[in-house]
Amino acid sequence: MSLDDLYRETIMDHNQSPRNRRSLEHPTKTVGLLNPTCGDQLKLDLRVQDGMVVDVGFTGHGCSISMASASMLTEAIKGKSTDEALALARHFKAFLTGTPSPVNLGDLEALQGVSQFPSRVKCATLAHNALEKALSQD
Amino acid sequence: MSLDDLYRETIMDHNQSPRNRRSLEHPTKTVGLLNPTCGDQLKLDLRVQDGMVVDVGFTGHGCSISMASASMLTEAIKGKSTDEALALARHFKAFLTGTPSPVNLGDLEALQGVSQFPSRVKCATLAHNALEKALSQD
Amino acid sequence: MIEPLVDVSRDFPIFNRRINGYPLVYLDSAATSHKPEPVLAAMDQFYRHSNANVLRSVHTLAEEATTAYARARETVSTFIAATDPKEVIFTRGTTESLNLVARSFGDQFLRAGDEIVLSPMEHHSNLVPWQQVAKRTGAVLRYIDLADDGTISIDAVRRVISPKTRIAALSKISNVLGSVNPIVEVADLVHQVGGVMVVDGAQSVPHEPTDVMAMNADFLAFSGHKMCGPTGIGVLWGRAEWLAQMEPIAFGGEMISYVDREMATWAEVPEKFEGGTPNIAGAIGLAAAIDYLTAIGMDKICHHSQALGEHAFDALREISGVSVYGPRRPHAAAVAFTIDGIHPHDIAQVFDSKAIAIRAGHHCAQPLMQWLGVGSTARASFYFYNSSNDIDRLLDAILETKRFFQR
Amino acid sequence: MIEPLVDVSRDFPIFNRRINGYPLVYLDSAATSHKPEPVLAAMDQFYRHSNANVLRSVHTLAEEATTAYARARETVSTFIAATDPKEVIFTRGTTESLNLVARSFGDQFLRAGDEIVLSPMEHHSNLVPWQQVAKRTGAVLRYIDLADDGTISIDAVRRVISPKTRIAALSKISNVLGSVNPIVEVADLVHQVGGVMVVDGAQSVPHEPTDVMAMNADFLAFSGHKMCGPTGIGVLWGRAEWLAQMEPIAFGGEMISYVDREMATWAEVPEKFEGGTPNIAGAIGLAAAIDYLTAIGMDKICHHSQALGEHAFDALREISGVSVYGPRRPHAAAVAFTIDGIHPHDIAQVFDSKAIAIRAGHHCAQPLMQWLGVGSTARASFYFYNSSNDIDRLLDAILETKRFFQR
Ligand SMILES: Cc1ncc(COP(=O)(O)O)c(C=O)c1O
Ligand SMILES: Cc1ncc(COP(=O)(O)O)c(C=O)c1O
Repeated sequence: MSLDDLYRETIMDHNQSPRNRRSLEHPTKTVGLLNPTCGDQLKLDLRVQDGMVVDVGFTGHGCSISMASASMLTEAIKGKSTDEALALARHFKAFLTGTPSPVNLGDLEALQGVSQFPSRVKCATLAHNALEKALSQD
Repeated sequence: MSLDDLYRETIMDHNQSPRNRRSLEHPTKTVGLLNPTCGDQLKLDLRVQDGMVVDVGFTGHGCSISMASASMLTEAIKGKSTDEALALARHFKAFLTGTPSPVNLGDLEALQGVSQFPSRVKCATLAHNALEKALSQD
Repeated sequence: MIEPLVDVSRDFPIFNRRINGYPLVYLDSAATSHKPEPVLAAMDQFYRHSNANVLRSVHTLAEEATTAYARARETVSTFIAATDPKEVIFTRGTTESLNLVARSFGDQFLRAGDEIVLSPMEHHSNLVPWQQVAKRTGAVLRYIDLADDGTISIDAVRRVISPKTRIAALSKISNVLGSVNPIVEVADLVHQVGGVMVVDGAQSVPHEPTDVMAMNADFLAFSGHKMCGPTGIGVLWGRAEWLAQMEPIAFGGEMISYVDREMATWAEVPEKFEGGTPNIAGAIGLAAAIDYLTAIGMDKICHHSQALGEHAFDALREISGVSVYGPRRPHAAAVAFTIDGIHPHDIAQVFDSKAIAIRAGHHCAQPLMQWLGVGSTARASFYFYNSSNDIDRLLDAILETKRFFQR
Repeated sequence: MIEPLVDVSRDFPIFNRRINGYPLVYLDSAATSHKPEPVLAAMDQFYRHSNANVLRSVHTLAEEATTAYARARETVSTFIAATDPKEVIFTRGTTESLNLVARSFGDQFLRAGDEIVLSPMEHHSNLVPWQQVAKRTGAVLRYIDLADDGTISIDAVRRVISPKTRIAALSKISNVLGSVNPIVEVADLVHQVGGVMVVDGAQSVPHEPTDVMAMNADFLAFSGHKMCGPTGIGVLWGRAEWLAQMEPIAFGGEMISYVDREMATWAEVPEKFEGGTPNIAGAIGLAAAIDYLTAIGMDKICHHSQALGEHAFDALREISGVSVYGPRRPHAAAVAFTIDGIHPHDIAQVFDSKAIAIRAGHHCAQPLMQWLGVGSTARASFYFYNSSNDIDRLLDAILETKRFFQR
């Protein structure tokens, strides 16, 4: 597959201008995750009120795939219920193993090419794993 | 090589009628050795006086090669000086790796065929190793 | 007539060999099995086509190697009916697997006075690690009494299991007696008192269908090289809930998550227990061996192994001056015997002159030799490439050995 | 023009492969090397002709296998100029070797307050085992300060060595910086205070002549898979006087002498440290690899590796936006670099689309990444089958990567 199929415009865009790349002042949940293969780090801050993700931000460093994916995820879940957010993460992970998603993945669909590269799947799902971990804390 | 070349008459004879197969009443040196590969055991008793091996006996259990070799060795060193006994053990071990012995090995020469079977060399030299260990104790 | 289950000369190049002028009769598969063509081909193909380190790089070869290694883990997992491939840890073999449980689980969970239940027939690899962990922790070893034929009765197990039992470690099939131990029942008793069941499957996994859940085990250890796989690869399977709690015992490589100068945190299971570059080609070879065995059918292999073991047992018993050990029925693929007045090493030597390969010695089971009251035994062991013809040649060789040494 | 030292397409089948339409340019030998035909043939031949377990049986196959395994040990011993093959212990690889020293020697000889000297550039495998033994024994880690280019000066070593230094553990060649550490001098200082020198030779033994006595080492660890050998085999060399005193850490199989129900005694070195069936074919493959390397000539390999390393270093430095790490001269066969604003994973991905295999990540050296102030780097590494053409393709790919991400 060609590089352009992996690194789609949308990914390059999120990578160059990441959305929600900041720490929240008063997060209700915070999770830090490492990608042990490459040492990449991601911190996800969430503000959850009445079961809704009212704000979300991420910091850290990583490859274009992991940063773009985090940017896309934060954009997609802001204003959603935590259940919707979790479902999105689950569907996205299944999507990367070839299962079509029943819900609209938005920009995240641009990451489809990653499924060809098992080691990059870890990069593309780092933020989603952080989200799942954050929302399973109680 | 044929079985008859390995199991020479002399070996069969020593195996069936081992010489000096007994514990000494008042040994001056005693060494027990194990052949870890097969679990065989050998105990060698020596009575050394004024640098001479005045009596020697062995007990234990093992294959025909190890028992015959012990029998032959005890016969060969009885009445010899400890230096001569050690030299004999050394020359015999070298003989099994193909080095001709400068001293007469007596019946022990019948063990020549063992050199073809690396794992049996351990059997043939068990008594010799016990002798070396016993005479190096002080 | 019991026939081999495969076309031996096609699948196993080594059987085309002649030794001392005779075709090879290999009766030492309990020590190590031979390797069929597809296993050799799988490893060769890996090195020629996809060789790379795993888990490390993003290039194509590394992706292929990582995928092949992960698939090998899945193959093992399916073969032993594990619930999750993550429960499969690759080791060098049974010995390393058992040492890993003893050191990691044992050092962490054993307290002074806790009891470890063993049998006197255990291979040193399932015995000395427990002696050593007992020494380190103050735990105590309790040995199950064997019946006269070397078998283990549930009553004998009941007598040694107590509320202090924390671990029972038992072979599924004895490498000397050919006996089959009642793991499920022992595991039940152990679980009732809150202990864990460690199974040495070195001789069982190659010879019978394995289902770790049905077996009621907490840990299972086995070696690739005894089941048509290469040397240098083996498995520790453990229940996820235990593995998650256990500390690793070897450090470095891909088993870490975060490291700084002063401390480190660990990766998830199974990587946590696989520090350093693993035997990648070995895992791939083991998976090919499993595919090969599965194609034959583990049920058929089990039936064949037992048929040969029982046939050999019965035939050897008929020869005067020969003692055979272990139970008559069921009797698995290893038969230990002695001949009056002839040392096992000498038996093996005469056999070798006729190209019959058996093992002589204590079979890494000295406490069992002490129990049997012998220094060592001869042992013939079988696999699906053997036939009852091989047993006929074994019997002829015994007669010849007696003639040779009793002349 | 720096040419490969062998006929690559004849000796290394994998180089006949095309990836994404391009011929493979393999620049990841520091992770694992490729395997030449003679190594694959030696292992295949063993399985086809002499497969048996070692040290156990007296039959012909077992004698052949035992002899081949012993000869492999002698080959290793000669290759590193050890005084006695008994000093060579076969392990799975560098990681297991270093863990063995740390646990056996460390747990036995370290007391609270003793010091272990390390460098911040160590691979996790030569770092985390020492953190852990320090935790168990109360020993303390002391890190050598690196110079700006990542090198180690003797003065910096002097500052951390004290009468309390019991162990210094250092890589001979860094797998990231390509720097060559002054082992002989460090060993001298350590010996003066009564400590021992542990050398991580994972990157040096494949690339330069090794003489353990001249190196002044007490222990040396290395991996077969990085020097044309198979996966799953490695070596711990140790001085006989230390090995004789050390306790084994894995129990069972042929490492015992006597066992009863309550206690066990150990076999002699090296068996004492090799519990369980070893990776027999792996050892034979490693010996074949050593024969292959020796035929090329380790001096020539060393010269070639360094020539490529230095050429790559110089060429990369010329490219704007590229940072290269480690010293300029001498620079061994690994070159780490980053490109401003482009993550190493993304670099490796673009490279792979052109069939250029490099590694991106922390290279199992997180403390070094922390010292360098980067999360990860790209790394190109070389072996005698690489040429300066490969470096040309690397340079082209860097320009292309910059174009791709900076469009
Ligand atoms: C019952 C049993 N347990 C453990 C082992 C040890 O296996 P390995 O030498 O492959 O570690 C063996 C084989 O020798 C065995 O038969
Ligand atoms: C310097 C160094 N030490 C240790 C290791 C670990 O070697 P292995 O993974 O073969 O155990 C490596 C290779 O990854 C290395 O480069």
